[in-house]
Amino acid sequence: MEIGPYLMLASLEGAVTAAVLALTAVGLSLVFGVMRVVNVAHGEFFMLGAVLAWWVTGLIGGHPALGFAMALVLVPVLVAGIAVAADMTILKRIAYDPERTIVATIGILYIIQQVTLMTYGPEARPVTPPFNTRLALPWVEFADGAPRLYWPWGLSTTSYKLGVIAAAGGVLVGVWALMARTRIGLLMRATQLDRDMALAFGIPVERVYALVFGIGAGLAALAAVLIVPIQQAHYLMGGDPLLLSFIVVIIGGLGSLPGTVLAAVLIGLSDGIISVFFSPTLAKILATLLVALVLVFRPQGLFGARPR
Amino acid sequence: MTLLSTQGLSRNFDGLRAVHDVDFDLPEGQVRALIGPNGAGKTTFVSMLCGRILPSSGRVMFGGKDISHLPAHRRINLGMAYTFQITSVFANLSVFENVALAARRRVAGAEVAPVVNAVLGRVGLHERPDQNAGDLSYGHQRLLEIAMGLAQAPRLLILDEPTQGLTDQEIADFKALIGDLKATTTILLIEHNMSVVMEVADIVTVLNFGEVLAEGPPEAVHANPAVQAAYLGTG
Amino acid sequence: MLELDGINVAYGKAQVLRDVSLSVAPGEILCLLGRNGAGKTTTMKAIMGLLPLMSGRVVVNGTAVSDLPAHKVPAVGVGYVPQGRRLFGELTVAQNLEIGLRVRRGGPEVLDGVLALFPRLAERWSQRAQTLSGGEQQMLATARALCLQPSVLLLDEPTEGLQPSMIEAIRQVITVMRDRGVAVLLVEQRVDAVLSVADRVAFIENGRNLETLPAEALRADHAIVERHLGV
Amino acid sequence: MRDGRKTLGLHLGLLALLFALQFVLPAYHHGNLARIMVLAAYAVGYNILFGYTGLLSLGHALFFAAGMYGMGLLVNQTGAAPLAALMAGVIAGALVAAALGVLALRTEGVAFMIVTLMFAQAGYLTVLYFGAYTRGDEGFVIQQAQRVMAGIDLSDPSNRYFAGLLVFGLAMLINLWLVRTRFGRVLIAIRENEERARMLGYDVFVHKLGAVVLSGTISAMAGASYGLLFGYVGASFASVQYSIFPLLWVLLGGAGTVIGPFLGTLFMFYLIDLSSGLTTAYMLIAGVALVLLTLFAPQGLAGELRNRVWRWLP
Amino acid sequence: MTKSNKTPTRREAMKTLALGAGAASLPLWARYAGAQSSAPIRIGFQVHRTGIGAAYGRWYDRTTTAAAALINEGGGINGRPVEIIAEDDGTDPKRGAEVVEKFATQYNCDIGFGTLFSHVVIGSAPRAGELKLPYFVVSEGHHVASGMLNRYTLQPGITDVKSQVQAMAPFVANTLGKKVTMIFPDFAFGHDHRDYFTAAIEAQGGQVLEHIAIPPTETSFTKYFPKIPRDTEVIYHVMVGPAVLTFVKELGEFFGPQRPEMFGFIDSLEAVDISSPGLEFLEGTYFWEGNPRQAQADQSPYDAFYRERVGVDANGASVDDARDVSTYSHMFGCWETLHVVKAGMEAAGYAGPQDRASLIEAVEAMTDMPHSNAHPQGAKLFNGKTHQVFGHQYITKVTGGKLLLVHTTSIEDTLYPDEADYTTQAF
Repeated sequence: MEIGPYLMLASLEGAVTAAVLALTAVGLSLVFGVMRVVNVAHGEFFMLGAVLAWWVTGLIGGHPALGFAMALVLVPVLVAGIAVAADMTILKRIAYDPERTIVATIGILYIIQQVTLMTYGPEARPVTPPFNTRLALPWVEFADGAPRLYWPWGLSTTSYKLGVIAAAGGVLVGVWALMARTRIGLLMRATQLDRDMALAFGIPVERVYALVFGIGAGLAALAAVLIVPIQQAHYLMGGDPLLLSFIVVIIGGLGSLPGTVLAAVLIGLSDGIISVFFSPTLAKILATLLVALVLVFRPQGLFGARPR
Repeated sequence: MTLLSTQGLSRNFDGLRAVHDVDFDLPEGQVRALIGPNGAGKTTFVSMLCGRILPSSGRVMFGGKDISHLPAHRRINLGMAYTFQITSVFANLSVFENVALAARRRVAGAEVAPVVNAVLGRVGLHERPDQNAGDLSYGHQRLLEIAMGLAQAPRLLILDEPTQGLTDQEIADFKALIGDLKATTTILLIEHNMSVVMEVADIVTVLNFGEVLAEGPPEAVHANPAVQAAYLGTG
Repeated sequence: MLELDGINVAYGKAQVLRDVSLSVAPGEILCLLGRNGAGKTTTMKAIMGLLPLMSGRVVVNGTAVSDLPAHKVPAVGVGYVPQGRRLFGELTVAQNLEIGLRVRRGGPEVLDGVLALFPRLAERWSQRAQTLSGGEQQMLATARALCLQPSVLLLDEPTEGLQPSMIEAIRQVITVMRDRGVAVLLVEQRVDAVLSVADRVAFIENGRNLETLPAEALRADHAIVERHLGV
Repeated sequence: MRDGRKTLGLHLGLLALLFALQFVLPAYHHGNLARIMVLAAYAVGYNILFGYTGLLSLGHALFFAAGMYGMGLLVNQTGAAPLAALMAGVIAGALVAAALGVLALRTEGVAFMIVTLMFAQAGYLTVLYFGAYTRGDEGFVIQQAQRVMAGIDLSDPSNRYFAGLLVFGLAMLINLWLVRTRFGRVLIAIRENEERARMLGYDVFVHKLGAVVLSGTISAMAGASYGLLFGYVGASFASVQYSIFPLLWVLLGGAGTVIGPFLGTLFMFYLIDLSSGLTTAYMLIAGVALVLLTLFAPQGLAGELRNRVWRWLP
Repeated sequence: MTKSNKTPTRREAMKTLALGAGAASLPLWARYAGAQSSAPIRIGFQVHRTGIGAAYGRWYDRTTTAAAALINEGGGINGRPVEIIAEDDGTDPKRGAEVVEKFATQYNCDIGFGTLFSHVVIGSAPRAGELKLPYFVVSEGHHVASGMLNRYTLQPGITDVKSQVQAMAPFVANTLGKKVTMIFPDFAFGHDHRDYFTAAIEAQGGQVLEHIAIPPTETSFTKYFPKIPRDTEVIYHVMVGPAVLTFVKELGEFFGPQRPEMFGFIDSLEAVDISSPGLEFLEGTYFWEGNPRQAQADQSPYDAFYRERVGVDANGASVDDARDVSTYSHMFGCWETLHVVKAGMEAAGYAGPQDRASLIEAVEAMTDMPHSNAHPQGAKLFNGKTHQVFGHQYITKVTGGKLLLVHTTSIEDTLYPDEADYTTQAF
């Protein structure tokens, strides 16, 4: 394929990755920003989202869109509930101590993974997309000095992939509105900025923490519901989103939601675009080193303020 | 001979002029007190001397050498010692180990223990070498800070509010300690307690709004109405 | 009415407050004086429930707030202006005040009352708190506490680092609050700033409170202050 | 210093106990303990950076694998003698650690975690990328004939046990020695209060770099030994899991204690081994155990021991 | 799942032995029972219950359980019942080696058996060799025949990947096209495909235009497909792991209506329902199958018997759940290997661990394995020197949503010169 259409295809694919990654990472970023804890189990909430989406869509007959819509609503809530329970029974009791939280969430990770394996099994299972049409895409070429459209071989996407990008964008706007425009968002931000002062002004910090942990997990689950018609639900699928979300959150600058979204777009796109120019594994190595070096030379992240 | 001097030393934080264009000279062997109201820039100023904060502009000279671009640990190794304003001891380590860490800058092996014990004796902490530093009272933690400064046997000892939280007796002992040290060490002291300043300082420098307001012998400075106004806020 | 009854507080293993007892009556300004590290700020935090008590009680208007979780303390009517202001820096003036109002569900009339005391804040309404000047930040910190219509007001070094004109403005607000029947607990290092407003002065040293005297007595005999603070 | 003698007594006692155990243990546990000792040496290496210097790395698999592949590729590609290959593995680990340290130490906190993680991930992918030599994920075998060092067959159970003991003993004694040196004391000081250590005139960067290199070298020694003793070199040892394991072992055993890494490794190994015999849901048991430990023994096993019984434990 | 995980206890096995005589010939049973101790033969079964191989592990477990039950019904081995001792290896080489050690020293197993993923095999085999535990793997990797392992490791139940791949080349070149683009995972298994197929297709006068190696753990693939050259006549694809379905779907979406011919290894769809949403475009494409999952029109009685005993329906799914598709192209290896073990033990007069060497010698001495209930996948030829078995390979075409057989390779197609001779190694 010529370089132009190839880049466009890689960008489109990157955009889907970025959309889902942005949702997952924003969830992690919220937890990280407000609660100052590293949630190693975040990827498992993502996985639970995918697995539950398979389960919920299986409950309902009729048009696939029906079950999918149901999953879209129900699954994030279910996963958020599980996360809130984990927060209240475990994290709260260890007072959100950073190191202990890492161990505890690794424990939660093992528990969720094993329970999923025992109930759902080891297979990768598909969910039917609510809609899915292959859309061939045009490209411009110059023939005899005049631009003209043509349809290059292989340049295409699907309506569902575009739908995922749009849906993720919508949800991100919603999260932004929640944080910036609502009373509860105000309380969350206040808690993030100064926990003690939040307490001193009557903000029930523990409840805010439980809520944030739930919303964070719910966003990861929502991202998984969106991706599961493209990738299948599998009990080990949580590892990659966890690693990538971490990278995105750090690159974006701790606790900065716009930074997180931008970083997700950058990482999602760079992975695809670098793969245009190098052999796939080498591209992965280079992309990984690139991210590491960005952090080495800008430790506060691309969009974080440099601490004095 | 001038041990330490600064030329046009300035530091801004987000538009706030914490320290502005300070020229400062400290001769070898002097006890200098640096005073000024809260927020006058005293701690920022000494932080720039020892390299914790980089200046926005200006130079720092130490022992005739331009040290403006040296990292903090290199400056300390040239013979500066710094005690923190807020107690900053190693809370989970023993009192002995705290001082030993400082002493090991210049002695090693079997020589460490005698130095540490001697220093602890000088500040009056010799009875509790095994206690965790974090379990000491606030006043004792301040004494430990001073002990860590002493253990380095520095050419210049910078003490940031050393008598905060000390009892009257401890303050009296501290004054005597400074009297002892005078012979061997140049001392720069940030201090709120005027009785300490009046008794131990050779020269007092007054900072206000990041600039040198007055400088001179303690009595003269104390009598200076501008200083009174700034320091006691009665203007 | 604020009462501290023999409270003991530790940071980790180091005990910071020992048997501190105080009381502040409505319409009274009690000033807590002591050197850095004596335990003044710790006393404030202990009242707010931000540090656990080892023993003792804190009672506000008959409610033992020391038995409540920290976030329920302000709703009893305790407004806190912490040292260093500690505003929610990324939030706007309006949002900072909204958080204060929320505590006791104060309506627009409460906000109007507070803004009447600090008209400057109305001009800075949608500015982010961290972009305000030092004096404005202190106003906002005070206003935020007043938004919860406190019957007890805690102020920790409210004049630190401020210009004289700003200090005067803050002092007037404190006086207004006292006149409205608020019990004010004020921590200050600058004695002169204290003596002109305080009704009584309590000295604290090494975590213990020493004598509590009427401010009159200190104004008459400055030596008492020097004895305790060594200035 | 009576504590010094107690310390030495305890740790030499542990080594003596481990030495004696080989004569009484049933074959299976004998073999397990040999493994555990080599892995515990890895944990000891990790602990020098995490427990003593306060730097949480998520990239130690890179060092473990550097040692393992440094050794294994030399043996496999050039037929080098095991001892030389072992040394090469250790040196490879030291070099990789130095390079990573210079870069990663520009960051701190969570960024340090992520940077080390990324470099280790790049290392893992590199192993796959050079599949022609490494056989990628599949790995390769170090044949029994190539595992004879100075006439000693390392595949023999008692030789292997002894070698494992040697590796672990060496790592532990280095650690014990470290905490008594000025360098080690400064590392602890940096962990406790970095700014204060700097203002005592210590070059914090150089000390941290030294800790990364020492930690990486010991990890590489464990990796090289593991490959040599158990005859297999594979990419799974370079994967992120093998960066998380030492963290878990150390946290469980007690960060910043000399004996903790061994206890944690032993505990985790048998937790999985025993529960895996009882049920297929052993991960569930491991997960629950981790959660319970964080709730009730937050300092890890040795840390709790130090808090409650042996205050002198280093 | 619990049911299939259950391993027969000794008492149950004895009961089966006693009651199940109807299925077995009494004289056979009587002969062995009289001659030998009746303590069970313990077979350590290293199973991928967790980790990346878990989907395969589950079916390996079912097949093994079914084969062991059949053998026990038939009187066991040398009159002794077979006891399967299964332990999870987490699909991890380190744990795999530990599990082998546990079989040898803790459970006193007679042999170790059943491993699929090649890194687990390679990680475990050195230990098996040191512990002198016969280790029968079912992994289709070329590592046994390459000589990398040791005399105690054997693969008598399934053809290795090198054979499979080279046997495909004539069909691909002659039926589908000579210009091939290969897409494979970028690790050892994929490299085997790359190396052996490239050589084999060149021998057929074809050429590989492009090798596209996909990094492991990759979850989205479209971005790599533009590397496929325009003049490609055949896409050769093989992928493993949980993302296989995504891979195949995205391949379809990439090409849309004008795709080249496609030839895939069924690994890309093992345990996946061919009628899953998004796979419609596979209609008319070809697959290598180790053992056709669809019961063919001319199904052998042996396949029917095997299918019934394991509990697989005509579409290759579980009889209990039509959505639960088996790993049919690999799992037969467990069944056949257990039968080879039985034959070997009986030939060697195996009585206990002291006879392990004779067991290996007995297996090494095997050559022809006829198509039978013991070898339902087809006839096989065992090479005692390389410890590797060779058998027929199948090519099926997706026709009306079913995988229908279009070509069966000969055993000769799979043969290549020996690369090792384990029989020269000392025990």
